[in-house]
Order: sequence, then C-alpha cells, then structure tokens
Amino acid sequence: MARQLMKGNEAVAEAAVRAGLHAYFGYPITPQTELLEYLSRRMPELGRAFVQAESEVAAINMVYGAACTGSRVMTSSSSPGFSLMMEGVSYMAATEIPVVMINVMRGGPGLGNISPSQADYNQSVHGGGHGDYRQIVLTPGSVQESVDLTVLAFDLAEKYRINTVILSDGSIGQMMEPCELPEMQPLRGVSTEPWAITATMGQREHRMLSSIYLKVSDEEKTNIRILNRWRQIEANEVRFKEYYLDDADFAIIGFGSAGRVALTAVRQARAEGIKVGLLRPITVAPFPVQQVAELSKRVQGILVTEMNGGQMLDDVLRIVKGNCPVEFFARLGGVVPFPDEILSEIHRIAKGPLSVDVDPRSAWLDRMAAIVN
Amino acid sequence: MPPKGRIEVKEIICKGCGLCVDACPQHVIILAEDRINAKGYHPAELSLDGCTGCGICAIICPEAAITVYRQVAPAKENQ
Amino acid sequence: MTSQPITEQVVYQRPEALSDVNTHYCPGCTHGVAHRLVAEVIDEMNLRDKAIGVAPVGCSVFMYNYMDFDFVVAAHGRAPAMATGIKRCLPDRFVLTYQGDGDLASIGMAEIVHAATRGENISVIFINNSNYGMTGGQMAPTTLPGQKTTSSPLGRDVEQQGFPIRVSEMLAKLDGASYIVRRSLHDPKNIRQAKKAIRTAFETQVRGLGFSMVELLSICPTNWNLTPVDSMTWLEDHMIPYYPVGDYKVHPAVAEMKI
Amino acid sequence: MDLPIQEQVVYEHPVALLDVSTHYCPGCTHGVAHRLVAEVIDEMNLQSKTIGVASVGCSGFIYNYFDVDFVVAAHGRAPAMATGIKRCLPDRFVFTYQGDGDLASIGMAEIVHAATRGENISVIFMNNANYGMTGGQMAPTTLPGQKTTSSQTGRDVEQQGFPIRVSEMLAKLDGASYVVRRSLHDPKNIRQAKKAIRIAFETQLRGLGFSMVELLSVCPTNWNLTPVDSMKWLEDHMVPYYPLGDYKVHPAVAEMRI
Amino acid sequence: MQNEIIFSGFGGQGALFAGQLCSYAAMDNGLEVTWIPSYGPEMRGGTANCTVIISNEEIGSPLVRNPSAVVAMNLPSLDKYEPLVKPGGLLIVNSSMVNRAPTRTDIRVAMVPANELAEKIGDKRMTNMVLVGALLANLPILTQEMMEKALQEHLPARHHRFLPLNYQALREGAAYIAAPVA
Repeated sequence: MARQLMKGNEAVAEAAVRAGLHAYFGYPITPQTELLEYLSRRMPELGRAFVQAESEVAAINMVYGAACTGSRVMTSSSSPGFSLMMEGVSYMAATEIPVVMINVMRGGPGLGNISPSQADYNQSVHGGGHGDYRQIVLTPGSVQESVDLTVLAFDLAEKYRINTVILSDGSIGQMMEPCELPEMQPLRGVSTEPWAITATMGQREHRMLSSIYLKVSDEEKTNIRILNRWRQIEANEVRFKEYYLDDADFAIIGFGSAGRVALTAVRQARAEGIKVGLLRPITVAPFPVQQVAELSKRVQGILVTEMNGGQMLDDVLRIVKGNCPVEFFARLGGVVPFPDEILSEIHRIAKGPLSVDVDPRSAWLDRMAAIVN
Repeated sequence: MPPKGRIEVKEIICKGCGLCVDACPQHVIILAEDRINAKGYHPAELSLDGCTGCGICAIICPEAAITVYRQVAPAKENQ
Repeated sequence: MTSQPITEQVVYQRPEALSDVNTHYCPGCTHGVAHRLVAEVIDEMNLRDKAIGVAPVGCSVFMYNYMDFDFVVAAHGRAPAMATGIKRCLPDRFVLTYQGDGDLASIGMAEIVHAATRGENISVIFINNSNYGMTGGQMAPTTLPGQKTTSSPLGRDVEQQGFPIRVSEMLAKLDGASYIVRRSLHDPKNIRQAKKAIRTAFETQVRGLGFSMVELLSICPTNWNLTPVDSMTWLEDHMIPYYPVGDYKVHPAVAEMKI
Repeated sequence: MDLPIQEQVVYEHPVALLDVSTHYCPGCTHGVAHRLVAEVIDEMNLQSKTIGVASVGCSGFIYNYFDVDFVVAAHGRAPAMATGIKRCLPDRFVFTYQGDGDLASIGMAEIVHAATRGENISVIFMNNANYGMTGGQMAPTTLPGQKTTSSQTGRDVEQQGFPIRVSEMLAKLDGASYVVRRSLHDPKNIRQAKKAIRIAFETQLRGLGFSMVELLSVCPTNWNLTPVDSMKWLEDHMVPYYPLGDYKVHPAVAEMRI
Repeated sequence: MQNEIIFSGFGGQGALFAGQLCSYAAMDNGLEVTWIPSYGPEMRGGTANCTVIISNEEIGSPLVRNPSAVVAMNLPSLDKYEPLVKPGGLLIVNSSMVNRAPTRTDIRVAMVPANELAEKIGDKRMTNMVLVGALLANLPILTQEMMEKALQEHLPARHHRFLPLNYQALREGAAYIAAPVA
C-alpha cells in the first residue's frame, strides 16, 4: 500500500478504525483533539459508535461499559485529561477487560501547557489509579510507529485482558510523516468471549463484571492473578529498538521523542568518531530489563535522556545496580531538547571521568541551573 | 445641533474587528486601510466629521480600546 | 361427602428475573420493593434475555446478586456513562441503570444530566431516600431542610449546606429527556403506580424513544432510626410535600404509546 | 479668538481592566464581557476585595487582563474552587468566569451543586455554542444542526443529543437566587448585560446567595464568520434557542435597590 | 544526507502549506520526511512556522536548532531565524515584507519580492509557491518537476484550476539565485 503523509493524531485514529475499532469515547483537549475530530467524522460514516462525552471522567466510564461488552474500544486524551481518567483506569484494571488508551502527553503538572512532554511516565508505568495493577505502555517515536503500535495495542489488550496505553506526546501527535496504514479489518460481531457482558439472549447463565471484591481473600486472589499475568507479559512482550550499540562504549537510553532527538545526536557523535549507541524502549511497561542489564555490563557509561524529571531514570538505576555510571539529561515542562544539547552531553561523558557514586538527577539539576537561569 | 464628539482608539490594542464600524450610528468610523499596527491589523479610526460622542462604539468594542469624548457646549460653560 | 379438591390460582409469585436469594438489605428497605418491580416488568416484557443492568455504588451495589440477568458495576456516579458505552456497542440490548441519590444526584450529576440531554436510549431507576445509606446515613443532595443526618447533626442548614435538589424537575428541563416521573414506594397504591411508571420507562427504551427515568421515593429505616412502618409514614409526611409525585416530562411520542 | 473646546469623557477604559492587549481573536466578545465585569467592579468599588476564578478555555488567561487577584481552576471546577475561597474569606467578592465547555460539560456537577448550595458567589457564564480554545468542537450548547469540528455534518440530536439550556435548568434549584440570560450582540443588549452583572454582584455583596449571568457570545474564528456576521448569527440562531430573560430572581434580589 | 528547512510567516501566508507540499514531494520520491508545525491556542493572525526535515534515512529529531535553510516570509521571521541558519546554509527572504537586508555573511541569501511576483502572476495567494521555487533553485533536494507532480497529486481537485498558476509561481521564484558565500 502506498505511503500517506499523515498527522500523528489522525494516523492513530485511522489505524484504530482499520484495527476494527467498534466504539470511541473522548473529550477535546490539545494536543490530541484531531484524533477525536477525525473519529467524529469517520466512525459515523462507518456506522460505528462515537460519543463526545461531557468530560474525561464520563468518557473513560463509557469506555468501561463498552469494554465490558467485549467490543474493541478506545479513548484518547492528553495529560490533564488522563488524570481525570484514573478512576476508570483503576476500575477497568480490576475488572480485567481489554481497553486501549492514547495519551498524547503535554507539559505539566497541573494545567501546564500544550507542548510535548513525557512527564506521565510514572502515572502510566507505575500506577496513577489506586490499587495494585499494571498496564502495558507502548511508546511510539514516529507516525509509522504510532500506527503500528495502535494495531498491536488492541491485540495485546485482548490477549491479556489488560489496559494498554499508547504514551505519545504533542510533537508526535502534531507532526506529519509518511506512513503505511494497515489493511481494514472487518468489524467483529457481538463478542463471544466467555466473560463479555452481552445479555444472556437465553443462551447461558447470567454474568456480571465488576471491580468489587468485598471478600478480602477474593481481592487478594485477583491481585495475584493480575500480577502473575504481568509476569507473563514481561516474559513475552518486551519491545525495543537498538541503534549503533554493537561496538558502543557509551549508551543512551531514551523513549519516544527523547529517543528520536538522541538518535540525531548519536549520529553526529559517531561522525566525530565517538562510539555511542542508542537503546530506545518501545514498551516501557514491560520495561526492557534484560537489555539494559546486559548493556550496563559492557559499556563505560549510560546516559538516560527524557522529557521529564527522571522518571524512567529510576527504573534504569534499579536495573543497572551500579554496573556502570549512569548520567541523566532532560528538558521538561514542555521544552523539547535540541540534538546539540544531547551531543554536548555525549562530549562531556566521553571526556569523563564518570562515577557510579554521583546522583545523576542531582548532578543534572546542578547543570540545569546554568541553562535555565 | 447635535453634540460634537470624537474618539481616540488605542491602536496598539485594536484588532480591526470592525464591530465599532458596524455599530456606529453616524457611520463615521472606518478601519484605516493605509496602515497596520504591530499585530498586523488595520486599526479603527474616525473618518469624517459627525461623531456625536454617543459612546456606542465603546460599548461594543471587545478590546476596551476606545475612549469617547463629547464637547461641552461653550455657552453653558460661560454662564 | 367427598371433599372437593381446592383449586387455587397464583395471584402473585416471585418474578423470574429476581434470583431466589436472600438480600443484604435491612428489614423494610424499599430497595427490595424496587428490585421486585423492576424484575416484574422485565418478566412481563420478556426482557430478561436481552437485559444488561448497571449497578451503582451504594447499598444497591450488590444488586447483581439479586437479578437474574447480566450486570456490570459502575464507578460511583458513572452508571449513565457506563450504560452509554454498553448501549452504543449493543444497541438492541435493554440497558438499565439503578442508582441511589448519592450516586446519581451528587457525584454523578454531570453524567446523569448529559445522558439525559443526549437522549441516551437507556432507562434509569433513581432511588431517593434522602440520605447516604451505604456509608451510614450522611447528608445527601436530597436530604430535606432541617433533616438530621450523621453529617448534618443539627439538621440540614440551608444557609450553610444548601438546598435539596429536585432531580426530576431539573432533568425535565432538558430537551433530550423523554420520560421523567417521580413515584413513591410508601404504600401499595403508590407501589402499583410506580410499577406502571417503570413499565412506561422500559417501553420508552424498547421503542427507541430515548432517555427515561423513574425517581422512586424510598425509605431508609436503619439510618432514619425509625421502624419500617414509621418510615413509610415519615416518607409520606415529609418527603412527598418536598418531592411531589408526578410526571415531569412525557414526550408526546411516549404519551401516545399503547402498552 | 478661538475658545478652548471643553470636553467631557463619555467613555474610558475601566480601572479594573489592565491596559494590555488580549490574546482573543478580533471581535471576540470575551473582550466585551471582561470590560463589563471591570466596569461593574469599578462602579461598585470592588477592585480591592475581588478574587476571580478563571476557568479552562480561551478565558484561561483572564488573569492577565484584570487588575484584581486571580486563581485558575481545573477544567469545570471553578465553582468548587470559588466555594473554597469564599468559605475561607467570606467578606471578599468572589466570581468565576466560565465558558460553556467548562461550565456546562465537564463542570456540570460543580455548577449544579454550587447553585443548589446557594453558594454566595457570582458566575459569569459565556455561551458561544462551541469549544473555542481547542478549535471549535461541539459543546453542550451547540445548536441542533450546527457544524463544528466534532459534528462535521451538523449536530445530529439523535446521536449527539440536545443542547442544554443551563439557565433554565439551574433556575429549578431552590438554592439559586439570581439566574438570567443576556446577550452581547449589540449595544442595547450589552447595556442590559451590564445591568444584570451589576445585580448579580450586588446579590453576592448583600449575602443573598448564588448568582449567574449567562452571556450569549460569538466565536468568529471557529464559526468562520466575520465579527459583524457573527453578531447577526448570534441574534438569528442563538437567541431563539436561548431566549433572553430572567429565569430565577429570588424575591430578596427583586427587592434590592441599586 | 539530511536537510532541515523552516518555513515561517504570518498566519494565512501559506507557510505551513509550503512545508507540506515539500513533504509530499519528498515522500512521493521515496525519501523520509517529517513536517512539524508550531502549534498553540486558536487565534487568527499571529505567526506560524513549520520545520521540514528531508532525509534518505530514518529521521531523528524533528526539530533542529540550526536549520540548513529558512524561508522567512515576513520581518518577525527574518529577525527570529536569520541568526539560526547553519553556517553555509540558505536564507530565502520575502523581500516584499521586510524593510532590511540580512546581515549574515556566512550564509547564502536570496531576496525574493514574492508578493509582487505573485501579484504579477495574478494571484497574491501564490506568494508561498514563489518562495518554494526560490528555495528549490538554491537547495536542489527536490526538482521543479517533483513539486509539480506533488501539486497534482495532493492539491484537492477543486483547486486544480490553479495548477498552472502554481507552476508559474515556482518558475518565477526559481530565477532568484543566491550568491555563494564570500
């Protein structure tokens, strides 16, 4: 199929349609609104369900209901809207139903701004809603990846009956790039999944789905079931992309947009003869633990770069366990780093000396004082 | 004789929306075609005699950009 | 003389849509009455096979244990949103929510207003017992002026705590609402009328006529600190004057329905 | 000899409004509403005791334009935030300024409950029949058949429901003391809008409870009309659906002498 | 080989569309491309800009601090971007909308009276196409033929009657060749 030049938000919307999206519920918020607008036209045209809800709270609960029917369902929002959705996110995790959510992140906390950011990493990877639950988090770095991961998200969500988040950001949502769209999948009929709430139709005993387990031993069993399923996901579903790592002395780790920016810097450094490579996690949950651990045993140092205050950094530090020095660089609050900023970090690291005893976040904050003031 | 008035438009905040032009009962306000302000808009201005200082332009102006003056009859003043 | 075998006809029996189990409700609680009425109408209309219920948070959160059809449980106040999601995916199913006054009129105010204004083709059973039952009798949006609750111990002071909301009257102002009525469960006559209203509401949905809600004035003997019988009297004496029973919105298409 | 011409100032910039350029589009009636609020604050001498609560939407930056204290609420939560402020500082003058997305959609629960509590705050409610800030999506107030970026073939009431007449709805609440709708589409209506704002603010000052003025407004950019045509569209399309009038005037408010 | 181009002007001058057109042409010819706009709250007027990166390999950062080319359609754009052009890079200026000459001597500069040329062609909306013509004449990453084909392929059918004007605009702009860096 020919490549099409598409805006990230619209490409995700069309990819979801082609993946057999049955129903969409959402609420306008910059910088993801094109996704909702696109589907407001496309879904009715195909006779599918589209509702612009009165709030993100309502939208996620509409999604909750729709997901209980076993239909392919999705919502999208941006950071502040996602915070409002945390109620439904926790309930859906506890109900063990498949849902796809797109978070086109923007600067925060609070109302923040509408520029690209990656500051919802912890919210999606380490919780956000209450209770013990995990969810799959996919981080596209381009429009094409956004398309591919949207299709994958539905498959993974259904395979494991789990919340699946696409953690994108304003720049990926707003940029246009060529992409190849998937084939149109036919819309499935009423779900025949053994858990789906579709009314008995006189064919079976009645069912119920809920997130309430008043008997604490039932709640504990549910939690353990969820965690065991997560172990399976960790074993099977880790995805990442490597660049120039084979002979690398130094490695950069960055996801999504930050990873892209780092790639440009890595190429420039390579042109100067510095042996640096890049690991770009595609799944940040499950995290590429093994890959990072192995990397930490064969490089002289790792630079973590993010568009947040070091949220993934904590995960990397936990995995590296002092095997090699870890350094950190970030721009945040809606500021996107330029490649030359990462390049000068590479220069600094290549020059050394590095120490495992330095707190990378603290050292970065000290360096930032000169940049920001 | 109708009272005489005039308006002063703060050009830097005028956005050339034209609501005052439309609202003016005397049809004496225009958007200045010959110049643009720092934001790229043609600001409103008084084009002709005939302003009565009624203040209607100021009432509709979304920018509070217009100050309206009305002449006080000198005869009264002298008494 | 041979004794004639006595022939009997069944005047009333437990509806099929109601599971044959004991409920967790307090003695005299009208949730039981409301459940029964819903089940009876579902039986009469042959809706059990295609019914999907949405339970709220509150005393009736466990109603899925008592109803013999598919059920989901919503987050607090979000039942109309969840029902919207279900109805839009399965438009030929019969979808109802069952919500208390804390759930519907307080935390879920936005969801119920917007489901109604969208004319969402669902039916809502709204139980108004003028307090929060589940958590132990706190003030609800429907608590009457001067009524004592565990969070308005001196009686609801309208200056500080505001006025009760007459939900039916308010929702009736929305163009999208097709059938909005208030009934009471305090005596057999009113219970019969409540059942008729539930029937009309469900028919409204089945015929695709849009949003329907039946508000049912109910009692909470435990938290009101009254016997069940005295509770019924209190409801009649205090709630009905503030919450008049009546039809607040009946779309012409609903009025024309022949049932 | 030429006599010096004596002039009186018929109209000048209100004191409570800062002398800065706004980010609003040309012809946007947010500017008019801001001005009216500022004029009433001036007339009532409220500037030093006013605390404004901004909402999320185009007017999210209103704090840049007023010379009074301001906070910015989360989307739809301005009445809740104003409640918090008013309960802590009951002698201050507290108002919220909210658009239709903010107040009538995501913030529906908060406005209904602030009104039913009879919260002693004033609300300026801007109804321009769409979401301006995010680029003209359907709002709860979008008219049947009206085209927006998320109702591209016109609002279909079967799928997307009906507009909400917020003033009529809130008027059903016992706690609401003054709930009226006005329009900003011509000088006569603007004058009446200002009077209503004055009454709303007096309602709060005299401790008479919740007041709200709904102001029908234009959004030329997203409506794709000139400012002048927008005013006409408002008059022709919005006023019939959203009739101007007093929906709730508590007897104590009606008796006020201003 | 990677080229980064910033198109910048007042809203309505067609900066974003000029960038999109180059992106289409690049895509149709098998190249990788990223187009990213500045985005903000809705408002008429103001400035608009976009960055287009064209490359023959996977594109990293969608934004660069120092672009290889800038098309400045008005004075604020010239003021903002002239200092940022990569040394040896290219600056195309819409001379109709500025009142000063660029000061940098380490970059190539073409002053194009795009408004006048567009009006001469008969449609002032062709300003952006004139500038694209000048850009490509000085930075031959895409040919005039590729641009013409992209216009045919991606301009909505209802605008196809403007195709000849667009082609002419591209050619008019192409006559403005920047002097090499001294």
